[in-house]
Amino acid sequence: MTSSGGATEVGTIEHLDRGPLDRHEMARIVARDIPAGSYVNLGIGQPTLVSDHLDPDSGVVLHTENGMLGMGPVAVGEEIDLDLTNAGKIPVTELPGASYFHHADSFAMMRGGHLDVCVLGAFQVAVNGDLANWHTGTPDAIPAVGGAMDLATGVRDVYVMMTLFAKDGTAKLVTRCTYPLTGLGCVSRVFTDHAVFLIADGQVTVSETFGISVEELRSRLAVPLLAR
Amino acid sequence: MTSSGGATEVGTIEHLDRGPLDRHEMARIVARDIPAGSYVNLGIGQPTLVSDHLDPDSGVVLHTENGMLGMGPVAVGEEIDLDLTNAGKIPVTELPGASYFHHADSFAMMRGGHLDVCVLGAFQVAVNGDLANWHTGTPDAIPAVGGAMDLATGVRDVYVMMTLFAKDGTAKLVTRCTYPLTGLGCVSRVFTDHAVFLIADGQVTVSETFGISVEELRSRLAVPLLAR
Amino acid sequence: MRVVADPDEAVAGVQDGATVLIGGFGPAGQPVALIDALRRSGVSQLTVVNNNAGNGETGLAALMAGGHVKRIICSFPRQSDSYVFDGLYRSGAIDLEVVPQGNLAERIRAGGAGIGGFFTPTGAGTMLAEGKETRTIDGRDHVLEYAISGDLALVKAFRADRMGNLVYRKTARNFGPVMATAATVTAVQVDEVVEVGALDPEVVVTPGIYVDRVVVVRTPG
Amino acid sequence: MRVVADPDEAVAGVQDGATVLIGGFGPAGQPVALIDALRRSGVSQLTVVNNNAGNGETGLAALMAGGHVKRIICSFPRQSDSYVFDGLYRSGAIDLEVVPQGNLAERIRAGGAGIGGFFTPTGAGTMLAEGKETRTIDGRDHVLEYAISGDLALVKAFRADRMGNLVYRKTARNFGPVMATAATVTAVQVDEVVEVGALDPEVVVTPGIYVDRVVVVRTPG
Repeated sequence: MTSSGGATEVGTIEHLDRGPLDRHEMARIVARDIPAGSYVNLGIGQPTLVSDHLDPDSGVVLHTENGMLGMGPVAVGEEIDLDLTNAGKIPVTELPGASYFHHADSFAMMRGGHLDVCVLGAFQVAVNGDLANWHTGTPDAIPAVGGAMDLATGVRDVYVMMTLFAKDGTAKLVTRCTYPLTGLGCVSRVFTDHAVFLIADGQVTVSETFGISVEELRSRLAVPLLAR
Repeated sequence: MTSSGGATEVGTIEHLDRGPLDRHEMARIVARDIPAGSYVNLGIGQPTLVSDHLDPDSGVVLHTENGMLGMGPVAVGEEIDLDLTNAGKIPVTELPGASYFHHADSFAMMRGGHLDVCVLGAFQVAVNGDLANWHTGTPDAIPAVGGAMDLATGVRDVYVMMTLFAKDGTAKLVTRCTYPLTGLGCVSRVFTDHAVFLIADGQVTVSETFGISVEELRSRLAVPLLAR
Repeated sequence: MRVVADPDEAVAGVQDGATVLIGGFGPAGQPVALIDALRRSGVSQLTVVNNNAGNGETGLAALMAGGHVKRIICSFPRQSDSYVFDGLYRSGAIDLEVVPQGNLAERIRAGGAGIGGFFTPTGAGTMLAEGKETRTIDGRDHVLEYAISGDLALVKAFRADRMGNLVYRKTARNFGPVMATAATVTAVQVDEVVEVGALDPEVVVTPGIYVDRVVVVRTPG
Repeated sequence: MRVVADPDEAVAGVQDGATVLIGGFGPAGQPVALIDALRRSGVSQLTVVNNNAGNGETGLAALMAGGHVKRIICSFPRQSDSYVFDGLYRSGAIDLEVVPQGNLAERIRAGGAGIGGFFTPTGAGTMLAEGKETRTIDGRDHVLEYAISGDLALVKAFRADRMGNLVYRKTARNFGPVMATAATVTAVQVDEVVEVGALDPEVVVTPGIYVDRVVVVRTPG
């Protein structure tokens, strides 16, 4: 590990030999960090890849906000049933022990803090845990929020999975979100292609890097980074 | 019919040959006035007698607030199942087309205005439709409201079934309730041993009398009575 | 409750300016035949409550394209194929109220349950709470949201009995059970109608008290 | 979710001063074995949320008689055989909060659903609204009621699978499904536990996510 100052920073793992991660590798890292037995919601888009990397014996149960616990893998061939889809409207399957419920009950489950973990994409995450992932803020954009605010607000641990830098090179881990917020102070962990960040008490700790050192990360981000 | 003044009061039926009614006769009159196809809640106590007089072909469906639609008659002998009771905690039966639901859903059904009629007992009913049926107002009484306020507030037509006079001879149809209220302006029809009263727009109309004339009723009640 | 002959009869009587709750989340639970009948009715100035704002050129998109809708309340209008809505919205021909999905479901539930409004943490501190009353309860910021009720609800269920009791299939359940409770008239399209007594009382999801009209529309395939 | 060996293990860890949600409406759905275990645990200063305030000298009445309860939130404490409560209440040994039954159920639902509070018409203008915030919404008076959550919920269900999914029997369902959602720890007594996959996903009433501990208590007879 790298130390930038006098503080003892034991425990940050720098994988200088691999990285940046592709989205499948990121999904694997996210899956690894989800505690066994958790009830988990995977946001639409990249986060759905996480399900491919969950250990079937981990007892993780997937929730889909359109009204189901115990969601199985994406349906293929004969399995496809248009009455059984995930939040991305993609046909999925049902695992033993599943249950169905209506939308108000499903969002009550989310809002009430019963889900352990959700994994969401993001435009920006701030050091205070603020999340921006629903609106680019451009004046002519059509606002569309779906269940993003419900997940950000209701789920106990909000994980974000995103590239660390936008296509134009700007960092998505920021001091303060400039895009419209989805939820305030909600994000606890950020999985990126370059590093995994833990957010707590307004501070960001790097727990793991991929193909980059903590020192170099510090040089590329405006956000103060602790190592551990 | 009796006319007490210049106003035309066509339609009030005076049954001078029968009455006052006993509680079974009152229950029969209440049952007669429940529109076919109604969803109905019968309060605990005397109102449960109404079910004995409902025409099975009327399509009336009984609701019990502990979580059921399609309640059948009181259970006897082998039918008794302690998991199937009415709001008075008496074992009842299930009719074809019944459904079960939890308490929050059951009271949502009531509060949301989906029940057509409920029949409640009362201590007092006022000319403005105010109902007092849950608390005698004595300082040392233990307050116990149950579902009375939910029924009074939520059900579209609140029928009251009561004796017109208390044991001490005081009238229970009053200008203004002196007992603590259950619901405000909610009662639309009052079935008593002496008469049936319709309440609307702050006025009481006698629709039917039993063993007493409208004229005599007027002499015994402080409430202005219209005939029709 | 009446079993009616066709979808047109199921939506009969809806007035211009009505608020219509339309179930479905993507294709699952979308009452397509009822939406088409609503369009054929020629009604105008509708406020539509749906999770989305139409896809392609059928169903809700066709209803909007036909000029029947003046306002939509939804959580997620922008989709890859929501171009009909996109055009109408950008031209100012249709108003949009965006509501977080859970607040939308809860507002409809409140409409059916006689709850006037509720304090929800979802959306607090975001631009979707702008102009709304907020309150800190137990140290947490909440936004006051009001109930939504409809004049008409269009719901797709799997099976109804002749008293209107409904069961749904899998995630097609979605908004149906709450929307059925929150409208003056609830019209339901089902795959089949069964006799009274054929549904287990323990598994009824929508009791018949909430259902006014049922029409059988066989799902292809 | 754990299937535990006995009711004592199901209630283990409850702290003095805890709020305990107890299901049941009369005998139907009353988790007698769990209530008895709670009493045996010796815990004190409990706030109990139940529809009633005990009957005879068993179950909740015994819990109160044993001095474990300092406060009860219920809708209907006064019954023909509620003499244990009556005596404790009149002597000032127990506090009482009376809530209209539907507001009670809705407050518990709100606790489970993350709703901070809600405006309900029930009780508006009555003495049960005294001191509470009121508001006119759509021309109707409403009272603001706040959510109720518990540290522990005691629920009786009919059958559980090994993931904690529950089904109930008839009107014994009553408060169980909402109380299960509203407590930090939900303990459930069931007639039997079945394997995962033995319950139809369409008919699960309480998903296993809400259930922490299950114990089999065979109903006599």
